[in-house]
Amino acid sequence: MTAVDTTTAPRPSRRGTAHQKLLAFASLIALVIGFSLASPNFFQVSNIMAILQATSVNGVLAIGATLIIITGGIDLSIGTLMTFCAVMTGVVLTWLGAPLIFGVVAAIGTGALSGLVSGTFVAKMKIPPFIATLGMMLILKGLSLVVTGTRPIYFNDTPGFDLISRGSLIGWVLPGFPVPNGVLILFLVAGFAAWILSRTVLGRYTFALGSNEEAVRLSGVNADAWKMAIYALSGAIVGIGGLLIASRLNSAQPALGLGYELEAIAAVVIGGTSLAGGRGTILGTLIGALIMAVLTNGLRVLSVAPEWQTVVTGGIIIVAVYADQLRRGKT
Amino acid sequence: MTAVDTTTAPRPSRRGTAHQKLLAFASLIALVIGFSLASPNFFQVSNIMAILQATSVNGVLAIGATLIIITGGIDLSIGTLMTFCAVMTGVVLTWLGAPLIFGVVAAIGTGALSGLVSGTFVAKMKIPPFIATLGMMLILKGLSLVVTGTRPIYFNDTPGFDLISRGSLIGWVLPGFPVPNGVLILFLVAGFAAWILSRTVLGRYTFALGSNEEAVRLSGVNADAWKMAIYALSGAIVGIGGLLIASRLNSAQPALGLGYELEAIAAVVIGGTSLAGGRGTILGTLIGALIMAVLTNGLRVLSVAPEWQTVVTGGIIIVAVYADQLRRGKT
Amino acid sequence: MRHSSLGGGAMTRLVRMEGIDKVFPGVKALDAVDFDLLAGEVHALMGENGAGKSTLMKCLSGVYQPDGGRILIDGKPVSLPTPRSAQDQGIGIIHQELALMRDLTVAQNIWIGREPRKSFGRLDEAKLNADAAAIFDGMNVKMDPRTPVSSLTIARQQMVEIAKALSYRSRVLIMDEPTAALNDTEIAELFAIIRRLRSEGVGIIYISHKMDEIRQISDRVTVMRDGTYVDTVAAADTPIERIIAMMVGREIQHSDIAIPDLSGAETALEVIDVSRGAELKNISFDLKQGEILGFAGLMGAGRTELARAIFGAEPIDRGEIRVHGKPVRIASPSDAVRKGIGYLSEDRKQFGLALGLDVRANIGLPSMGRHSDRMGRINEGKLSEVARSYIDMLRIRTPHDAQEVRLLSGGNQQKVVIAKWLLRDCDILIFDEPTRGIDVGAKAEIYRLLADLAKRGKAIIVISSELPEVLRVSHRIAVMCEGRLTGILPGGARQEEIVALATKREGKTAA
Amino acid sequence: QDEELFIPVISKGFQHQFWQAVNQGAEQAAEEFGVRVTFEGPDNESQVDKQMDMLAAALANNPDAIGFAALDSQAAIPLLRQAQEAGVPVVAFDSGVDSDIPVATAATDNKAAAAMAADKMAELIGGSGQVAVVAHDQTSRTGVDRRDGFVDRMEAEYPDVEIVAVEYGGGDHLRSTEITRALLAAHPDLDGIFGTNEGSAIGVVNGVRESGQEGITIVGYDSGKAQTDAIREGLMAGAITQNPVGIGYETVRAAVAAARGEEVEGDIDTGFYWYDQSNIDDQEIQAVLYD
Ligand SMILES: Nc1ncnc2c1ncn2[C@@H]1O[C@H](COP(=O)(O)OP(=O)(O)OP(=O)(O)O)[C@@H](O)[C@H]1O
Ligand SMILES: Nc1ncnc2c1ncn2[C@@H]1O[C@H](COP(=O)(O)OP(=O)(O)OP(=O)(O)O)[C@@H](O)[C@H]1O
Ligand SMILES: [Mg+2]
Ligand SMILES: [Mg+2]
Repeated sequence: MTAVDTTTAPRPSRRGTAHQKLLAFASLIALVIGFSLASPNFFQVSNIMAILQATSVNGVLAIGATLIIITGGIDLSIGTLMTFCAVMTGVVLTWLGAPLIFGVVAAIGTGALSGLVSGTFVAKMKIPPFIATLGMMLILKGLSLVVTGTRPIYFNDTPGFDLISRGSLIGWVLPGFPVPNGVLILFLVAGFAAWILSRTVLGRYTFALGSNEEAVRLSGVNADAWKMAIYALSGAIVGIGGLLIASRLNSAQPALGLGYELEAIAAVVIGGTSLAGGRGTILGTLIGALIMAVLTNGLRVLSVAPEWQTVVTGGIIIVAVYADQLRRGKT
Repeated sequence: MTAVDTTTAPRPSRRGTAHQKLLAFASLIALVIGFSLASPNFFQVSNIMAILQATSVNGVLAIGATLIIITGGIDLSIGTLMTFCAVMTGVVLTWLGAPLIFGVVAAIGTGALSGLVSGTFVAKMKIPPFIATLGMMLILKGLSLVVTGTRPIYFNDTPGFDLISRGSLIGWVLPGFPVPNGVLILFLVAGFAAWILSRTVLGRYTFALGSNEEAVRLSGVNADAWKMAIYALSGAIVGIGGLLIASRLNSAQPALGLGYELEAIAAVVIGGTSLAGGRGTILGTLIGALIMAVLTNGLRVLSVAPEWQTVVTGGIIIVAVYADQLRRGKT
Repeated sequence: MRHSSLGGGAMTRLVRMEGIDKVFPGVKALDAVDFDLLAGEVHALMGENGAGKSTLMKCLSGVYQPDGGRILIDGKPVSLPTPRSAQDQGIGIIHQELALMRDLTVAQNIWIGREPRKSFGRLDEAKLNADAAAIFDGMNVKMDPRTPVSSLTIARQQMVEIAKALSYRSRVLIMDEPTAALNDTEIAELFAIIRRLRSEGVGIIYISHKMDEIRQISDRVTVMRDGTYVDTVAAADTPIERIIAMMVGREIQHSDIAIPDLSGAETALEVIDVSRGAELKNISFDLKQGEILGFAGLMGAGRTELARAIFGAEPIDRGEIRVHGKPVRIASPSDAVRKGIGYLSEDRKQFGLALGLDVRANIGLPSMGRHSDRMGRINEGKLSEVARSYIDMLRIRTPHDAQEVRLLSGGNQQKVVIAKWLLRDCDILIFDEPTRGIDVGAKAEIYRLLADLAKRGKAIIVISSELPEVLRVSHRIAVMCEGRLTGILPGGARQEEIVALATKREGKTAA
Repeated sequence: QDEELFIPVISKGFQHQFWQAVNQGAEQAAEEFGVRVTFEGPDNESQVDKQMDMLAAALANNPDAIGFAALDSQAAIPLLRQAQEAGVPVVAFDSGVDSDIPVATAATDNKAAAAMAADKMAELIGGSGQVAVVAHDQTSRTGVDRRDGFVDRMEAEYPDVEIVAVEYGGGDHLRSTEITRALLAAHPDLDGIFGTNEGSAIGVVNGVRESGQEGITIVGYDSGKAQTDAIREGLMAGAITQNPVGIGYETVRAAVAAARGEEVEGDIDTGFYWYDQSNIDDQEIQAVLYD
């Protein structure tokens, strides 16, 4: 008998990722069915569009957060960075009067740059991500107010800016299917991020860093540089979120954004991504963001008292993640 | 030379914990000196008392957070739990008209119970602490509003209640040294927590769980039960924080609390406790809370514009933790 | 005596390390150590736990920067500031502590940092897997490159580490205890690979505590002691006893086992028909007080699973466990410890130690109740005293009992785990691979210790993948294969009998 | 008055347009009277204790007088007493302080203002129908007063108007947008929505615009460019505005007078106004609008 034989021992069935997504999806469907039964007004085209639209900003932020969380980090600056990117778009488009495309570049560029700064704090200066991004959260919050002089910047002089999120390219091609552009952009970003994660070297290192950073380093990989790249990419995606919110509000509101990070992180975790790093999917995050949006919208449509909405949301976040744990057989 | 000899090798200076505290302390002193030079109004008895008073609530919350963070967890529900405890005190004292001591018991008991619930989520249901306490944060936030009917509860009918935090037992004994009771309580809580951490089995397990939970479990320790005990203890301490804030405001404000958790966690980390768990001190947390309070107060006394206050605070949090990293020679 | 007879030959010198110093806070890990490596030789590096072997190799592989001395490669002084720079010099290493990314697949782990790419930074997953498969074919190991590493046992993970090191096609290959988790057949496969590499001119540095391996595979042996260089000798003409003497600097007493008469002894543990899924099938045995029952079997035979099941770390589907004749329900490790059962895990890093805590706290972990009062106050003085007594007894090399365990050498960490269970003083002790990574001297001590414990009436199970070890310590030997208990042999059984049972598959007899 | 007077103004916030307009008024007065003014407030209107810390820091700076908009007047009393003992006059603004310590109060009657919004809303939807409120805060004084002023007036005077929902968006534009869309879905027959501050009102406008629904009467509160634009476009029927600049100005003016030991008027009603397409360009209205 050679060593070869011993390796053919029965192997435990791989804990199915397909199955996993199915379950998060099942929670979503259950919520949708529940709300539909509870109120005839819930499952209407216009309300579904409202839910999708509501998912767009949080969904994009959550995708940005997913990348960081897979590396084993966390990003608390997401919300205020989103706002800061919106503000910079306002500066470029309204104050400088540059053409639309420069506004897009400004949002994404600001996001990437700020992500790079956070990434440098984390990778080079070894500041724990929680603190590095908590600091960034405050810095960016303050900077948005400083840059704007605490006044909103309106995009009235940039025709077409509001169409970025509100228009409907799909509705134009397929009338009767008026999916807002914001949602389209969400799905494009999701597709891009999923591609990065599953098909590229950057994605590979994202998982590797979250799994065992020291091992990555010992393998001769320039772990710091890759980590910074991931933070920058995540920042750029948050920048797209900033663009979306600016377009939806047709203005850059400098005081917005605090608290959005927790919502995004909740979506990520409900979608099955582990806060310990090394594991996660974009599809899961999308479903998580949808669950959050459906929940918020549904409770409002049912006219649940606002204070009870909060209680129920808290409870459902816990239950959703618990269901996920049960499925993985952790308890 | 035998192997035995090597164990008696010259005893090195233990990687100085003393030294560590010295450095965090140095940052504090530097801040105090800086502000004192910048404004003659900063280093005045009344302002120092204001700073200490401002430290008391955040300090107590940060001590509660320290326990959880040493186990490798995190507690986002601290702020809203504080409020919920204040509310329950209000219910007991004002609505039920019970004597003062029952109010104290209500605050601490509510805190401990809620901590136990969080602990159960984390230990028994294996929900990641970030999510379990995010859910609890929302639940408690909602419950405070539900219980109070969104109106503050005032303690005007409970004479002496405001003395819990505002009176000065020390000033009574030593006139001219009017340290408010809130600060006295902070130091008592700190002493108690430090004693628990360094001298008791519960404390030892707190560190051990943060270092390697599985190893603790496989040592035959009932890891879940101990973890729940730590969460309950932390909750009880947060309950004391609730008592302090209620006494300071002479009222239970049901909408308060969101965001306090991040401030508390920042104090903990600035104080040198590792978010990865397994390492931390109460003295460090105290200094961290003082740094935060001095910073906030000093910037105000200097009349720095509020938006710049935010930026500077974010920056200093990062710098303080970076200094800590440098000292530990991590970079 | 410094220059070996081989050194002057025609073989090219790949590496030369001169006067290497390395100081850690509180420890001078390396003190002017010399070392050299020729092309096409296997150079064994020997020394007790904590002698500085791993540290020296980390200096050579760019993980640590030496505080003094110099490193020459191909005769030219080099500096190796990062692992990458060492790789670029053709130096590959298998670290003692496994360094894999658990959430990645086997192939992804092997090629980390060198992924085959298509345009736009896209990964060529097909090539990645095919290349990994080719390496395992070359190793004569069957492994699906798409398996996530998290689902592999330690031994399988070690295989991945070896494959990864081979994939670099290095000129210098460092192997730091590669066989600590392997069984005999796998070790044989590994040696075949080493011999092939040697014939191709690769220089191999080989670290192991298994003395017989040194004989089999190495050309030269360098011995270190307490961070200093002792000597370099030719393996062929140096008796093992001499090498051991150089390592430990003292005599090691061997004691042969005397199998005690246990006919009158009380039964401590009965395992009756325990089953779980496909991993454990109808396992029954009993264990008497004062008895040492060895467990032999191939990798994956289910010994660890069985131990964890008895200990309550994993559930059982069916069956009964009796302690001192009384049926017990053990739902968790804390139940088990309360019933007097202790379990020393095979994976110290993951399951055995709180690496961030100090030695004293780790030793005391299971026994806190006994070192504290009713209010939960710890009796620090007493705890420190007993911790120090175990540090002395097991010769744990640590500057003091408040040193973080993470800073100890691998073997010394293992001793800390042993100390913690000795202190707990359970009636029934299960040792899973207790001597993994432990040096010869300490091994002998541990064997003596096991015998002592048995003499004092403890019931002991020793799981080991090293047959000589099982034979050396056991009063009886249980053999497992594929989740079944295939037989129990008396102590002093022949090796062939054990192997036969270890490969006795269901429905057939051994091949 | 050789030395420049120092008057810190502690407001309920600083990030909202409304508070910035108050700040502007305060600075106007500061320039006019040659005094030094600082302006700050907590992040949101629930941070009662943060405001206490700010007040304490302001007192530490030996001010000559203080402008103060109490988030919770009862909770502030001990510090106000401290100010009184130190001889620092306090001028209350925005909403009053239930105490005799402030020497003057420059405030808007939020309840009356919201009641006026209810009147206008009822008038605009023809005296009957379904109305919803998107409020900015469930617990703060302004949030509660505006909600109650609106709801109470509706219930008292317009029995045919049904308030179908009150939701709280924290003054966050996006959340208020989301709420509005849910309200529109939940109540297909909705006739009007009242947004109780700038962020809420803009959120309502946004939500209605996004949903493409017609015939919803929107009534807002405060001003800001988005609201004035919406009114000009006809998306929003009209809004209540206070006179924030006036509030800031009057606060500082009263504080200066008090610091100089002059007589001050106790109650300064800074008033509120209804504005819509018809009067938005009137000079009187333009003077109290900001953007
Ligand atoms: N990072 C570190 N900080 C402090 N001390 C260290 C560190 N790394 C190693 N040491 C110490 O250096 C000495 C040499 O350790 P090393 O790991 O090289 O031993 P080793 O010969 O490989 O032993 P083993 O056979 O047990 O693996 C030990 O005393 C160890 O405690
Ligand atoms: N080659 C393998 N491939 C996949 N899974 C394996 C393999 N070897 C072991 N396992 C898993 O581990 C289980 C039993 O392993 P266990 O660790 O109990 O064995 P062991 O006898 O202690 O061997 P060792 O600890 O030396 O690996 C198997 O049932 C199987 O699930
Ligand atoms: Mg070693
Ligand atoms: Mg095993």
